[in-house]
Amino acid sequence: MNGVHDMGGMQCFGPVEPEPNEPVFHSDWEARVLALNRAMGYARAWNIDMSRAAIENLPPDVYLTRSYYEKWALRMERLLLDLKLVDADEIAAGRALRPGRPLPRKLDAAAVAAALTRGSYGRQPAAPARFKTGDRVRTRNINPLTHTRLPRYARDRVGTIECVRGCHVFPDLAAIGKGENPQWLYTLRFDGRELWGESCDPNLKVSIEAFEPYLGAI
Amino acid sequence: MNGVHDMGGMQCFGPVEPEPNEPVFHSDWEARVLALNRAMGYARAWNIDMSRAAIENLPPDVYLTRSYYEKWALRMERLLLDLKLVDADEIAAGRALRPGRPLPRKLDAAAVAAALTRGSYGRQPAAPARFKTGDRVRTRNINPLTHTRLPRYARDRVGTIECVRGCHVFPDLAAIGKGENPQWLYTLRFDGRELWGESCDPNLKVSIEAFEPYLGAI
Amino acid sequence: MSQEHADHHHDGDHHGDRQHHAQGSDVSAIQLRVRALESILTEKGYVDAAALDLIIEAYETRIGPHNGARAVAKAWADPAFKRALLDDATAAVGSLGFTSRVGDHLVAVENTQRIHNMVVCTLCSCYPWEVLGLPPTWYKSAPYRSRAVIDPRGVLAEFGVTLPAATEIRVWDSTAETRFMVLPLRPPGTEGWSEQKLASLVTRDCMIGTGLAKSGREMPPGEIAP
Amino acid sequence: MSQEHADHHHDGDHHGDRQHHAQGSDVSAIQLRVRALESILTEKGYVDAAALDLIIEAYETRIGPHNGARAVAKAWADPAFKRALLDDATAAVGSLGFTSRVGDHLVAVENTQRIHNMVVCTLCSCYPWEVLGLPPTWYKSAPYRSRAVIDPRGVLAEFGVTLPAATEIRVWDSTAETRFMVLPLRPPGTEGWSEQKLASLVTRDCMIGTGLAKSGREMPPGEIAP
Repeated sequence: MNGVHDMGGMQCFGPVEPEPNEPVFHSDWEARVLALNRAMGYARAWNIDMSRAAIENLPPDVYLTRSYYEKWALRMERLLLDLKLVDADEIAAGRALRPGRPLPRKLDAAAVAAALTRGSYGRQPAAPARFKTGDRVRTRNINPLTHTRLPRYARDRVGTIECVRGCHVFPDLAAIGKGENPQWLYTLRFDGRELWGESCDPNLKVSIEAFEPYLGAI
Repeated sequence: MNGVHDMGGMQCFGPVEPEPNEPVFHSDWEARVLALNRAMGYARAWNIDMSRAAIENLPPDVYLTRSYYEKWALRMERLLLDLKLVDADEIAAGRALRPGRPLPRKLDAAAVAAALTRGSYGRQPAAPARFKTGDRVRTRNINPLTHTRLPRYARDRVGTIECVRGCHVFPDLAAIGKGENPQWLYTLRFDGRELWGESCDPNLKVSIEAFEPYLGAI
Repeated sequence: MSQEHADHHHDGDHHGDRQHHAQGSDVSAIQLRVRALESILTEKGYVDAAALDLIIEAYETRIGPHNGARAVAKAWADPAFKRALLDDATAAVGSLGFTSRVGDHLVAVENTQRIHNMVVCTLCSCYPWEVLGLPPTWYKSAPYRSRAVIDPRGVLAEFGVTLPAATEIRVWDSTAETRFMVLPLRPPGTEGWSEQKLASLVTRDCMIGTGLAKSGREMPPGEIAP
Repeated sequence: MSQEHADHHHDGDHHGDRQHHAQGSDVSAIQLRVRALESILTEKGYVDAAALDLIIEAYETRIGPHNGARAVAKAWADPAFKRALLDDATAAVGSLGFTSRVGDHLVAVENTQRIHNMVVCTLCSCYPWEVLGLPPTWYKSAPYRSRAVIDPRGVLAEFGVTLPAATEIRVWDSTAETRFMVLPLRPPGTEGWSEQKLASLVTRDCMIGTGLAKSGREMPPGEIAP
């Protein structure tokens, strides 16, 4: 979906403002939201692509004005409701009104160490990689209504394959519950002028991580 | 400026919701804002491109959440302050604290009929038009930090000149107070697939009104 | 909590653009703000309250889609005027003597069995005020401005309009001072109708391209536009 | 009114992304909302409060940029480890035995005199948590996510970093599960320093690419990282 989350190239948001000595969390509730997200992810209630899609589906003004962890909380409520893991009357009541549904796993204290290790998204390839390092490719111009990881600024642009990263879970389909459909993943490097035109800094190079279905031959 | 105002192609804003029997104005203050804008425009306090740029410079969340006429009011305050026609202490006080500065004209009751006629933006050309109907051209990939009327979705795209509209005030420079710099204006028609990729409806054609500096030969 | 939840997060409830009109306490805040602005501008001698009143009165009473409808009806009824309108809408509409005279750069685009035209302004809300009056809120809204150029058939469906897949949808993005109005298809069964009666079939939306002219058969016998 | 004006509309005061953290009455609303959510999820048996506590404790105390700094310092001090890090950062960092073990797909990119690397996630906020901890708010903010790919030198200037025009700026947009950390340039004058002392020069920002490692000369004699 072409949404406000797809921010690359926007110029309207003002300066970057680092916060000196920023704490890990600004409030306890932020920490709880983070931990709840990790626990539900460990439980395999949803996959990471579904959770990214859910945050992108927040209304644009909510996306732009709410804090990071507040968006996580809103996104979690949405996913819980959509997946029927929690019902609307329970959200309204602020407590469970019926037992939970079975989930593949539950994060208990003993599993925390394992849960803190990031999972692997590499998968066995079904076919050889179509491109190799050094190949020139053009990204496709796609505008799906659903989740994609090909940003607008990098669509229909010619770049050079810098690295073949292996075969990974394909977010565009995983996000909509259509399975992992592993695809080859490449680091694709663009000249800044290819992205932003002739007046761009000639010494800018930008890469994206591009799944093979995003790519065509020149 | 690549900003949230440049909305063509976004898919995140939900359905269009027409309001049955919508009144001309929803509140009296909307009417006053409209009239104040017309009066200040007639007075030549600013040009139309400056006023468009000023609304684009509103913070993105303000742009997305405030009503149309509220944005007009905010934009007018901004312009009045920037052009030193009103001072901040006067906005704070809600009344004038010193006399106004001279403006080229003032809209009085007798001038209203003339003021309701839209001005002409056509100007004498300094050079012949570079392109003619039927020419294939590619729009440039420009990303100015200032105002432009070349939308992002139509940059670096090949289209066909459908009509030469004459030579018009060039908004990109007029908006930043650099004069009218008249430029040839064309209706440039794109195939939908050129804009949105191969899965686009083959029977979609979209045109923009494109100033000559936006265009290059293929 | 649940209400906020329901308001913000139901699928498809993208309310980012819902807040078309300031409401409740917002209304009083903006009312006061605009009133103060008018006071300042009046006191500084920049504006004249009587002129403001006249502008508002013109848009509330005399400048509106009935002007465009008159031009469309005349084009349907009078082949010479139709040619003139499509050739130079500024001059043709100017000849009709509306309150808000048309400046330069008005363009009329003709719907045919093969092509359906639709007008948008993706960058702001440019609109042919002189012939259609002030634009409706939906025309100025993010949903319309964003989707008209990428999914015009989806937008048309939200207006209840479905066109054959073979019909070309021609979207005009008003990125300069050119202003567009659509000359809609004349409904069948209206042969011999007066211009005034024809004008009653011409809606604002059909001149933007998000609607079709009303069917002649929908008209109760004898009814004409005000 | 004037305050609102000043807040919202001063030139450059694009506050769209300023509201990094809910404040005031918002805090209590979101606090209650999150507390309710945790109650529901606990009561339904989906989560275990003790496990949540342990996760938070790990991110507050053990998972942070000091881990990445250790890897950088080791790479500076140990050419074999540097080669291993650049060849397979997942394996190399994994050998250091951090609390949050590195999953697959960690990539270290090396700054040189010719190339300066910078990491962003334009679509969300992907970040190498295992080596850098949770990302700072600015990394997740709209200003950084939007401008890092189109104006990285402008962004660097906001961090006080100015690089020669001839230096290539290489921006890595983390659009998949690959995670990037920057191996910054080793500051001059640090020959013979211990890994621990070197690590004290390695800031979080220099591993994201929005900063440079601290100068060895800035260090008071004998000071080392905690």
